[in-house]
Amino acid sequence: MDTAVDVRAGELLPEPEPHRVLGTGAEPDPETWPELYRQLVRGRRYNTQATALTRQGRLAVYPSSTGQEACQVAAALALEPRDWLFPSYRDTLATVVRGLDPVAALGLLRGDWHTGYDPRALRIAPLCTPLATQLPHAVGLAHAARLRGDDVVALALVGDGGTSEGDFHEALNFAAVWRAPVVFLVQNNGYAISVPLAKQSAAPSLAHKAVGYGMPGRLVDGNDAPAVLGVLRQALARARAGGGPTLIEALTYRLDAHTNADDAGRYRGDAEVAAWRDRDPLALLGDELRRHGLLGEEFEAAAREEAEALAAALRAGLGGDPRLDPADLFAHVFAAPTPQLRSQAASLEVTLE
Amino acid sequence: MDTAVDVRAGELLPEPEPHRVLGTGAEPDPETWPELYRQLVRGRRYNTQATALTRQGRLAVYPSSTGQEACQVAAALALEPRDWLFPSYRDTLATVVRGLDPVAALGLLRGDWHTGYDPRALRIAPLCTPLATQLPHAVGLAHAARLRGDDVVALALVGDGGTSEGDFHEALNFAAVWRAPVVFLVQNNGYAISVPLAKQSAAPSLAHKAVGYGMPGRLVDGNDAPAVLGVLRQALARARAGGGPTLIEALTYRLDAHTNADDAGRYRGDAEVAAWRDRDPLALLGDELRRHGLLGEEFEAAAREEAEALAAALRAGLGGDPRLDPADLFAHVFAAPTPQLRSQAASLEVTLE
Amino acid sequence: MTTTMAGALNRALRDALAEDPAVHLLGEDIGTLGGVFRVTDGLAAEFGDERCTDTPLAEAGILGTATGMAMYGLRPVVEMQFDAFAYPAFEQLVSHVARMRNRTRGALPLPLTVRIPYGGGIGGVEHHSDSSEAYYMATPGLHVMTPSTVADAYGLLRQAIASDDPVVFLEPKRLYWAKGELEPDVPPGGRAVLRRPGASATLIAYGPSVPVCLAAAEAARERGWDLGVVDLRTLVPFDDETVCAEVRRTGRAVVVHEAAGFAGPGAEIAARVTERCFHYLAAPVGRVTGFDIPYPPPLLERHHLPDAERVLAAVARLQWED
Amino acid sequence: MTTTMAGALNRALRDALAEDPAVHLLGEDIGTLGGVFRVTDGLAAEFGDERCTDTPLAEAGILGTATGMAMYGLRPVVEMQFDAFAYPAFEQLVSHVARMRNRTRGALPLPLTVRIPYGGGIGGVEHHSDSSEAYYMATPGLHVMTPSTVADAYGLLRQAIASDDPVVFLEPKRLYWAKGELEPDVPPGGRAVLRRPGASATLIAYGPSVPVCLAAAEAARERGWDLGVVDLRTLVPFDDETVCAEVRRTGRAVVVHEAAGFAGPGAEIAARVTERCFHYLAAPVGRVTGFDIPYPPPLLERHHLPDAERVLAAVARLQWED
Ligand SMILES: Cc1ncc(C[n+]2csc(CCOP(=O)(O)OP(=O)(O)O)c2C)c(N)n1
Ligand SMILES: Cc1ncc(C[n+]2csc(CCOP(=O)(O)OP(=O)(O)O)c2C)c(N)n1
Ligand SMILES: [Mg+2]
Ligand SMILES: [Mg+2]
Repeated sequence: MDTAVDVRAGELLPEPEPHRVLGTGAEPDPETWPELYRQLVRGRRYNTQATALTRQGRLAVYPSSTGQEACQVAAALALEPRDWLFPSYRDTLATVVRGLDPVAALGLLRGDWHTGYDPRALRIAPLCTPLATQLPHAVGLAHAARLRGDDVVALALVGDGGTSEGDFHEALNFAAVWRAPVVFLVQNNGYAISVPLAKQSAAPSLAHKAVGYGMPGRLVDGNDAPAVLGVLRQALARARAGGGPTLIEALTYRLDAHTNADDAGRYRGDAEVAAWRDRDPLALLGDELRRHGLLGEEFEAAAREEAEALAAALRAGLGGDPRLDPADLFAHVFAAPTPQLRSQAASLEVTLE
Repeated sequence: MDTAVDVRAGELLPEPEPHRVLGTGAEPDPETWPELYRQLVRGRRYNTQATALTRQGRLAVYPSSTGQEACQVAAALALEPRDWLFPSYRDTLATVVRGLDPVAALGLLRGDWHTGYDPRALRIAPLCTPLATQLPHAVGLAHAARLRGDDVVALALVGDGGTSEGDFHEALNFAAVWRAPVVFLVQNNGYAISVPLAKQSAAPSLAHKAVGYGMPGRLVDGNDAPAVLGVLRQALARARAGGGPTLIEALTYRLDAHTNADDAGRYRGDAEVAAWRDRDPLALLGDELRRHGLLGEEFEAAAREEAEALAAALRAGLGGDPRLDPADLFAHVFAAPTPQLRSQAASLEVTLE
Repeated sequence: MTTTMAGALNRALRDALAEDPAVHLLGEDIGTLGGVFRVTDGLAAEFGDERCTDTPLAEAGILGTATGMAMYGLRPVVEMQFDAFAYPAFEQLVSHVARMRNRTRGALPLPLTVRIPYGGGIGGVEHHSDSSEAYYMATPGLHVMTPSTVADAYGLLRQAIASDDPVVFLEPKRLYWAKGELEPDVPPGGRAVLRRPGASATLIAYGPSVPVCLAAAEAARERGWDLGVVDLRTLVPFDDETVCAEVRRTGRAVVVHEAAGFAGPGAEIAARVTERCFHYLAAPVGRVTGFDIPYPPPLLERHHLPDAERVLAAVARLQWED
Repeated sequence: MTTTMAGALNRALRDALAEDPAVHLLGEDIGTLGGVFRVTDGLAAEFGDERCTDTPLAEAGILGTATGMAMYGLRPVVEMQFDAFAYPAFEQLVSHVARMRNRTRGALPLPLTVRIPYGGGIGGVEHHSDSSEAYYMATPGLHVMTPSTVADAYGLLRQAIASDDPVVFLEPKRLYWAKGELEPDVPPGGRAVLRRPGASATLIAYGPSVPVCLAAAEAARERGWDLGVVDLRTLVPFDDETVCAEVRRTGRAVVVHEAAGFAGPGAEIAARVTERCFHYLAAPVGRVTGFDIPYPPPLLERHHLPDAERVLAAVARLQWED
């Protein structure tokens, strides 16, 4: 019957200003910063190449993460191989940075089978389209791992729009009650397709939702790659140590349209986009590295080259039409096809003969 | 691109201690306090009588609000007749205090038609069983009223368990984004059937969820009737003035089992219940009124008499078996029955002849 | 006036907004953007944000708040962005929208329209091509409409919005850009229409499968079959009269839809037609449907979707020997 | 061993927990309380909170986290407290549980059981008596089982939990306290069972309607009808063989269920039986079902639920003259 409120409340609130590293005079880390930069360059190229391939009809649709590469790269690099990543449809880049074959990562967006890879191989859940529905999966998986005694943390990605869904709420609540080793990274890129954040939420910040579940909320500059990496690593370490979940809001911006099929000019002005271009995550990190003399010409050239190789691999891999076997329509509905499915498969085979 | 966090955040957090009036030395209000007490006495009697009627088979089931009468009574009295009340299955008492016929209010729980009254007459939405699903209704109705320019506020009641549902989240978010004139009152009675709050939420308080939507969260002693009434009135006035929604958490306790069908001994001990009996909302207010000489014997006797009259009305009204017309099964599925329903109605008529 | 189905729907919404101040549109991206299919294009500009509202991204919240608005006397028209994204709102639909009138014995009617783009054939990725009509048909208390022509797109949507009952209004995605004549007067909902008379057998379809059946009927002429095509237009209530009159005349019928066959709409249609026309039938009512599989990847969808070829194969199985 | 259906289910869960450490139960009030129907009674005490977990009150969260647990290799068994309270989890069920294996081409199987008490006849208030099986049948990727006997309650639930596919396991509420013999070996899921042979006509039922049909068959003897009763046991996959063998023998059939008739389970059953047995049928397959209405108030439910009387009236309509 003690009705006084838990004193931890204050500690769970986000800092008043988003966490930043770049431009704060912080000492650069020669281990991680150049690597982050190299991946950002690759990531940007991946985005531009994939977008270009939609124009050539080699990809059906591509939700670009241009402008959000710092979040994508940091998310992938913060994880251990034994951890699990739960991406949304916009997070192909994070899966590629984690090591997924760049062509396989695009299967879904190419019109091929929904998940072009074995999720268990690199511990990457299927790219998830129904918003926020992947969040309870991440919680359940993390909880299961903990029950098994495995040292596994799950990192789940979601957009600002996705935080409005009931599944977001239920997932965070389960995570907190179960103290599951899971970290939620909201990439707040300002829009859900055309809908700006102001129509999505009236909260001081999305990170302020955390205290309502009893977990810490962190706010970070999502275009500051070392900052995102740092905050993620802290949260993952906390989860690993049994400290439970964290909600992180990364403030970033989607420089491209929602997908190649979207016309962003309908809902936002050039000035807004230009202002965010000035805070390009590549430039922010590149400039700082250069200022510290940590970005040799050789390194930059190698990064560019690698990026071009990635783009070339994409072009090559997506050059032909994938060949899908219609018989596969029936192969994986169940562990073993039912009599009904067997007869439907047979009927299709007849038609195709 | 201003990324600094809204400074209002602090104002949206609940007070560290639940708001209390009784026992704080506050001056009693001779207008409201005796009326609150009178209603508490009626309310308690309503609860005990309804529960007794389940034992006699006159009611199929009754989720009692014994112990929560302060919340029930305050909720009803805080509203203007033009406002709307959105009750859950446990809130029959609130509907009765608002003026609903006490027998009609129990239709659902008697096995009769789901809503035994016209919701528009007293502006009381149907008693809602699927948890938290009434909350978006309250938001939508309040929003509609505001769009129409009507001075109407909606008050929605929900339990601590109900706050875990996705609909709770979505409703509060819509309310805040739309600045809808709606107030959410969580009656935190410590349990969702058998599940204690600690398994439901890890938050410092449920009122801490408010900041995550950008609305104020208030914490109140739910057994302190003047305190609940005061906090509700403030929140309703704020909503009426265009200030938007408020989330209020009232800390209270369900002294009875979940329903008459539940065996509370399976999940909680007598000591816990006894401790809460010591904070009985009737006793708390009654004692204080007596201390101030505001509860004359005559008044007490009249209150008891009224309560007995209510109980007698219940017994009388629920004495017989309600007579339902099977033809009504088909009458209100649509505005006009479809040909299919007409023929099904006809077939049933034949069977019954 | 010639327009697309999307254009006709847009026009229906505009006219409804203009005529009745109680009409309010709610949905994701329906305001500034005009909807991902542009069905609400220009409406926020013309009628303001409060009549055509970009909501937060939460389907249960959209349908739940719309329910509250309808309880207050408004006539909300909700857009679900895609078929599969209506599922989060399922509880609100089944437990409240479909039951509010009944639960309150008529005191709280629920005049609410839920627009859902549905079906495949547009190369959509996972969760963007479901045919979910069986769920709505199996939920007592809902009307279910689905147009196959531009005229019905306008006419039925106007009727849906004017209805005092909740209507699930299913818009066949792949017909959004199909052109046709907009005529304000169409037969009332609940009535099927014979799109093409035919003496040999009757094809029964709705929404996206009507053009497939018309094409099949055209192709059938070469094989000597004169196939009629009934467009149901409304799945609930079902027009037994029109459908059975045709089937009794031809004695043979095939139901065609994209949804999975097992427990799909065709099951009910075949069952009720059989119940009513048993002694007229030369063969069991055929069903040509999507397979009993989750919607396939776009590159395989053509195998899954009924086409004229599969319709004709089913017609051929209608026991012509006897 | 004689026990109740609730007891048999409890035993099945206990044995599964004991045999396979991957089995975990999740649900509302399933721990300390043992479930509102006591199906999980004693399991938290015996296996601990982590094997039998009282979750927060959020059905999508329950099914969604269970999905994640299954992705990690566990075998979650979820309890939805009542039929209508499974609707909030509908998106997780349809868009994920049913599709995970298919979406990943077999890489991520989803061995998960969703237990749902369903159906009426217990005097439950609104939302506590839905027969929602049509929704699950219409969702490719799910197995759907429902026992009508104590032995099947045990046997089928064990099979469901052992299955590498997701199973919606529907428990007929009003049979929870029905008694019977617990036998560990029952026919496999996917197989229907002839509960009573009969020469005149075949009653096809499942779950709560099986006892109704057995009673009807008993009563029919007086009227000179020898009715067989097939218990489907599994709605997906459907046992065409057993059902059609019977119907071909008798030439007459009636499907019985509590769910609404329109687009209900009986539609599929009638349609597929007709497709396969057309020339054996003396009359169209009859359907005795709940009306096409939201579930009625308890005091009227007896009119809504099929009883022996209505079953026999349907049998009488099976055109015995010719
Ligand atoms: C449940 C659900 N509703 C609607 C959609 C359609 N949709 C796809 S992306 C999107 C916007 C998502 O915005 P946000 O969460 O901010 O992520 P972002 O696209 O900005 O990365 C919408 C509405 C969906 N995928 N799932
Ligand atoms: C969506 C949904 N899930 C489950 C239930 C079953 N149920 C009825 S009451 C209840 C507990 C509710 O607890 P709480 O919200 O704290 O309200 P209280 O009963 O304490 O007033 C549950 C689980 C329901 N009614 N609705
Ligand atoms: Mg976004
Ligand atoms: Mg409670």
